[in-house]
Amino acid sequence: MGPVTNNPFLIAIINMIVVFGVLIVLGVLMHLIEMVDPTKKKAAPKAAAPVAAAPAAVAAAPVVEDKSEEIAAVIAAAVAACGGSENVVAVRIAAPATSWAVGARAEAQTVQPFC
Amino acid sequence: MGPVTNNPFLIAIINMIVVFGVLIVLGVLMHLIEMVDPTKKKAAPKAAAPVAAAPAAVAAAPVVEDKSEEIAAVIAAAVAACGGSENVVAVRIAAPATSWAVGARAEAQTVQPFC
Amino acid sequence: MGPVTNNPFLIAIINMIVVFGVLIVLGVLMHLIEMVDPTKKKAAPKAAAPVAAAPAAVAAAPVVEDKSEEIAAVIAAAVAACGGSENVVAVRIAAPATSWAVGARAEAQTVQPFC
Amino acid sequence: MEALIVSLQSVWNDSGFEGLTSGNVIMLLVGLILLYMAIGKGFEPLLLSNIAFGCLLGNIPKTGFFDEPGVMQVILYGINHEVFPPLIFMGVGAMTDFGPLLANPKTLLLGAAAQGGVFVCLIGAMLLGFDLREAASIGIIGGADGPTAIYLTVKMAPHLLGAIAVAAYSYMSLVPLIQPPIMTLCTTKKDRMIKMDQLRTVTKFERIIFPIASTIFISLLLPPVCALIGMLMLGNLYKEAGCLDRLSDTAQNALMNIVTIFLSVGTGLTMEAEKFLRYQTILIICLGLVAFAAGTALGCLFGQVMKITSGGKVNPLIGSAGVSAVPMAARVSQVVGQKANPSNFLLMHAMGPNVAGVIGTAVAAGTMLAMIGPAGK
Amino acid sequence: MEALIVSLQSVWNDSGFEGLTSGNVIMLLVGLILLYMAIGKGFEPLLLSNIAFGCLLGNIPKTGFFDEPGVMQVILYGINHEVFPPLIFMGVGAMTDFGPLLANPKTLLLGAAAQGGVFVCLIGAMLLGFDLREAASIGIIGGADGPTAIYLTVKMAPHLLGAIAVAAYSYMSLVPLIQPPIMTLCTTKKDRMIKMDQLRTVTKFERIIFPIASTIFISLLLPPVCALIGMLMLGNLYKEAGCLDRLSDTAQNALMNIVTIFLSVGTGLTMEAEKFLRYQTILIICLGLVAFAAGTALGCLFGQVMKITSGGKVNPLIGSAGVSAVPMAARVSQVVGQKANPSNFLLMHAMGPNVAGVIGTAVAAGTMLAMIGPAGK
Amino acid sequence: MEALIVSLQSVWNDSGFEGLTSGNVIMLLVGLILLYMAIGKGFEPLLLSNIAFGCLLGNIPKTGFFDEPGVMQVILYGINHEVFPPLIFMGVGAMTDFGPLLANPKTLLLGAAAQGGVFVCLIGAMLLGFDLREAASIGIIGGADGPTAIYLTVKMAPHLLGAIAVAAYSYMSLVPLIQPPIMTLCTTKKDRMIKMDQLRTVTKFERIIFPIASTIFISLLLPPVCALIGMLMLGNLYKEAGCLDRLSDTAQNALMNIVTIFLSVGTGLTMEAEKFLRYQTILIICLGLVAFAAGTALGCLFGQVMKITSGGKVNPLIGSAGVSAVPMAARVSQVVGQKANPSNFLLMHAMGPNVAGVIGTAVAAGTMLAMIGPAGK
Ligand code: NA
Ligand code: NA
Ligand code: NA
Repeated sequence: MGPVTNNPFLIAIINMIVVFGVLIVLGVLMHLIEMVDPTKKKAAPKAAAPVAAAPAAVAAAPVVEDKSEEIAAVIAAAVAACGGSENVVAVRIAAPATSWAVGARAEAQTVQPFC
Repeated sequence: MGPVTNNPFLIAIINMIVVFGVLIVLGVLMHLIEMVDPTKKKAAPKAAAPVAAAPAAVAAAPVVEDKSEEIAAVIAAAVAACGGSENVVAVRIAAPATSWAVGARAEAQTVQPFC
Repeated sequence: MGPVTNNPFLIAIINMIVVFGVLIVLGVLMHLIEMVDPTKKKAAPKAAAPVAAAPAAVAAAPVVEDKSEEIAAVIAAAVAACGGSENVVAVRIAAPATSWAVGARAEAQTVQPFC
Repeated sequence: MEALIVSLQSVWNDSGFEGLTSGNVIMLLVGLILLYMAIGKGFEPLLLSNIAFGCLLGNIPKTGFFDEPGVMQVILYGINHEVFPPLIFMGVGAMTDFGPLLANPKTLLLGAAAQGGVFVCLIGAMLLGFDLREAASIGIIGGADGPTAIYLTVKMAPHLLGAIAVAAYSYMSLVPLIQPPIMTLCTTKKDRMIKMDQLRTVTKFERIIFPIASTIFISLLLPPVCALIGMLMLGNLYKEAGCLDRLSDTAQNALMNIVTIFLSVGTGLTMEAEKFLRYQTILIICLGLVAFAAGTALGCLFGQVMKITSGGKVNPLIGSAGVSAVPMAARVSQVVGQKANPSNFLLMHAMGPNVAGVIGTAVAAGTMLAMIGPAGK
Repeated sequence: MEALIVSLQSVWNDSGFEGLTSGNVIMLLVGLILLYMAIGKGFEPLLLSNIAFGCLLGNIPKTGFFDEPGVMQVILYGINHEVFPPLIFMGVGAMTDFGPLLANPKTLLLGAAAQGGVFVCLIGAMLLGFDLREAASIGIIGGADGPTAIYLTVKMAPHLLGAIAVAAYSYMSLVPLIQPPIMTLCTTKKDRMIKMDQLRTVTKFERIIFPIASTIFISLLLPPVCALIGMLMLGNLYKEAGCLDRLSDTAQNALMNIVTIFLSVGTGLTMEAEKFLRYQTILIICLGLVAFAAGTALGCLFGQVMKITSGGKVNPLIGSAGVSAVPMAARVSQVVGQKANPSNFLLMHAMGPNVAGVIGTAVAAGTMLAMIGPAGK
Repeated sequence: MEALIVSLQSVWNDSGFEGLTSGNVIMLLVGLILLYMAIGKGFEPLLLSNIAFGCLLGNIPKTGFFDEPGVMQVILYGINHEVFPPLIFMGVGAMTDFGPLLANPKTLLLGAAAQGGVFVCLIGAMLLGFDLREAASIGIIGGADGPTAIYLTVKMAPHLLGAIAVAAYSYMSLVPLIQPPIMTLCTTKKDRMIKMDQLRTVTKFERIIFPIASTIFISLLLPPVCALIGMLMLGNLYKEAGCLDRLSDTAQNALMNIVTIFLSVGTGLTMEAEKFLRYQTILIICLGLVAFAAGTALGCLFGQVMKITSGGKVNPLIGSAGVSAVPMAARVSQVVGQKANPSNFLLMHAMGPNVAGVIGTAVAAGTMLAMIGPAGK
């Protein structure tokens, strides 16, 4: 089966129609998903934090990761309290990847999650 | 070659015989291994610890891993001494996976363990 | 096409000639690379450090990794200041592998470096 | 303008909407339900979510996944030739601690007894009209070992792969719901309160020799499962050797995760409407439940036997862990035991039958392959 | 002594110096230039450095890489049958945050508008004498998605793979140079200073349902890109599900890195002199630049439309991010916006069109495959 | 009852006990001995333990590993077509520091001289009646590079793969025992006490250009080893480029570990009784020892030459490191040197010949492939 047409303009137009069409349908889908969302709540107060934080994140290198923040804060506090604060450029907490590995190993004694 | 029999009860019986037979032989093997074990010692005192520890491990999330305990203890002590103790929920030590990576990199300067 | 010769001594001689020849050419290449190196500087003062450090590295287990030294130093200082120094055998910093993972995750919110 | 409409028409004609059968639609719904179960309800999400997503992809018409070379053909090759289950088992081995089993080899018998569920289910399936190879594949659901079930089904009755994989993984995740009532039925409160002696220490020597010796013995007796048992025990050797931690880590993480993705997406891809949407699928799901229940009950009953022969030192609750579903079944034993007696810690004791159940199921699969032979031979 | 000379002669005769064509030599130079660009200049080093190294290896004569089984044949199999691009897309999906898009679905339109560059380029290529399938493959450079470009090119015009991959990845890394002048041309300073409202929070429910729903819809409409879209969204599901972090990590790291190595080395291997050293390659590189520029301009212009229809609430700078090249294009929007108004933070707003551009390019590729069909069919 | 006995009989008939040859039994014992050496004695455990386990699995009858598709066939494909050694070399490259070699290129000659062991061994093998290709494969044991030895042997004399791999890895792990006496024999105490000047700093530029330039030169001269050298140097480029750390990490860890498992298990699988249990195996093991000893001696003697030509600035002990066996041989030089003079630090100086030995062995393999050609051609 050969192509339907060889006219590049026609191909371009049809393609743009399809691309717009598909993405518009996706947009409708998104609205539908939002509408049927059973978990929807007044999440506004929470929303403020991340957006406000974004600029800071853009400006500075990401120093501290999600869940590990507390720990990092504690270590940083300890370090600061001991008077060695200037050099703390980046306390890298073991990544989630690492913590899965830790978890995997911790469970490995008794656990086979795949079996 | 077709199956030997189509009688489901016969198949079930034979299979259970084989399964029990194989696992019993494995049990005998285990006893043999234990008997010939040249490293066997009066390990009883050591045995107590892990079993006693098991309940605790079940109850609480595994916070601190095997070899890294000392380090974690040190950090925790430092943190505690500095008065920031309440937040120390989980000091995750870089996992063994990580330490291999560290080791690999440390050796990489001069080492090709595969070659 | 069969082999050119079956005389083992001839094969050995030719091979050694080729091996020496190739490695000598590589040596020439290395000199050429060094000569054309646009980044070459009086790097002598820097050279001293690593070589002097080598013995120590051989003698002791590698405790602290490249870029993380500052952080480790800070933590160690904190720990020492708090009086728990004897047990600090090895402060393993999250390996580079980990930090890539961290970085990847940090970027993942907004970044697809492959796309 | 006409050309435009013709062209749009042709795009539509080549689309999957054209050619979408009602079977496909239902299978898409099945995929969505499985996704809900996996992610929403947490039923074995690592496996079921991929199976479900594979089911979605496999029921899109005109993708060419089944006839043109590409990534899905590579994945399907690994499914159709049982490449993936042994590699998963390598990771499982690297995560398995045979210590509690080595400390108390008698618990092997509980792992054997619980395989009874496999054969109860096999008998039921044959009585319901499945042929011998189908019945064997359905029975193995009762073994509660995903890789073994997939391995056997691909060899015996590949058209049932989707249904059997879904049933196996669903029930494995439902173990905490299925087992406790059966366990309380098979035991008295007094039984459940029995505290067991602490396990002896197992030496490194024993831990290293066991996987080697058992590989040789089981493989020689049942060559058809040599790949499964061999890889399981090789992974365990990585764990125990002390000098192979690099490989143990990779077998448990990078390799296992990659293979898990491929295995489960590929399993989902095989869920075609004409294979899955048959009343047999419902029978398979019912039989799977029977198998789990029977295995649990037989494990507990054999636990009762061991309680009596040991003079009351064995808590029969650990028998139910023999169905494998590691480590969930062992945790269920622990929880049920602790409910009867809060100072009761059965977890390590239940790990023995639990890992014995993995071996037992592989042995059962090997015996059926030896007796019945793979399909088409 | 004579035997020695004969033997040394035979080693030379079997060497690659014998048989090295001038084309090979030029391609070795091309490889070195690409390596310099990749490592020295930092142009998409993860991809381009491997493409360049593959180009070096592929232009050594007598290696047997193209006719004898071996590691390179395995890699070339994955290239020639589009095994790798969907796997890369799985990792991309696991790194992609559809949140900003879900928070503001209107930005999808910007991702659609920027695909105009693809078709501007396609038209140009056909006017310059490329056949339809070649023109489609060249056009897709404007989509700024490496895996999609490789996927389409292998299906449509495999002889152009090297040139198109090099052009695509080069321009993707040049986005920070190419886009800003066009963006300032298409916007007024006042436009660029517009601050946008903060995005609403997106729930986990939306994040999980979206990849599933979009997979089904796009795959049904355009089955030829089901592998791409399916894997992209499966990776995203790993990210969002909450219980699949193991798989998300592997998809982003071990698996993605391995596949990246194979994909890019394999792409480099296909850069034979007779395919690459043609004046068409220069046309392709020029057309690629046109495509990027046109996409950027069309995105910004559509951004102007949205600014007007929204009553001045949309900053048209985020339109340029619709070409994808995630996340660089979004960062460019941020930087250009911040230059005009230092308190302006467009990054999250630009991420919407940015990830929409990934979907848009896949849709464009699928439409072309549906309308035109793969080569040789 | 009779049916039961018939059925049990049939299970036995299908078992591997039936059909187990005395050769298999002996090979199982060989596997156990190798496992003991690998895990108990720590001889290259990462490789030898898997080879040994593969030897066990490969000598179970009726597994179908050699004739039915499955995971073992996938692994054997990678063995039989040299897919794995280049991938291992990629990881090796990512772990290799060519800095000491670049700082002192003269040490390349030591890496060349130590390859003499390869040809001493080749001559010996031919005198003992091995044919030319077998002798070449046996000789390469003296190169002390596992992947190169496997690569050459698969091409030249695949029936010797097991014996050669076992000999190569065993002796590589025995380097600390084999080398010191030979080194003291070839040097005086005064020689061993020589302290060497500290090495100059090597720039990043040199580190990046070297792998590229050497790939092009060696590949052009010896195309049959382009895959090996190319991957080694690509891995090294990942290490040195600075912007490819992701790929360096994967090449060293996930990918390397996966390929190591497959390579070594697959090598073990090829150890069939009829190939391995021949008196030639004993000859191979003896010849391998000769090769290591000769390489060590020739390295040290060439070190003496360099000591004289350099006016006593070169410690001849670093010559023994030219056999490669990275980094063990370099450490042996360090230890022996420090014993003679506690303030002597030869490690970095010995790393030069050590990594030169890797290149030298690949060159020797390429020369033999160019002169002799692969089997069956
Ligand atoms: Na089981
Ligand atoms: Na795009
Ligand atoms: Na060597």
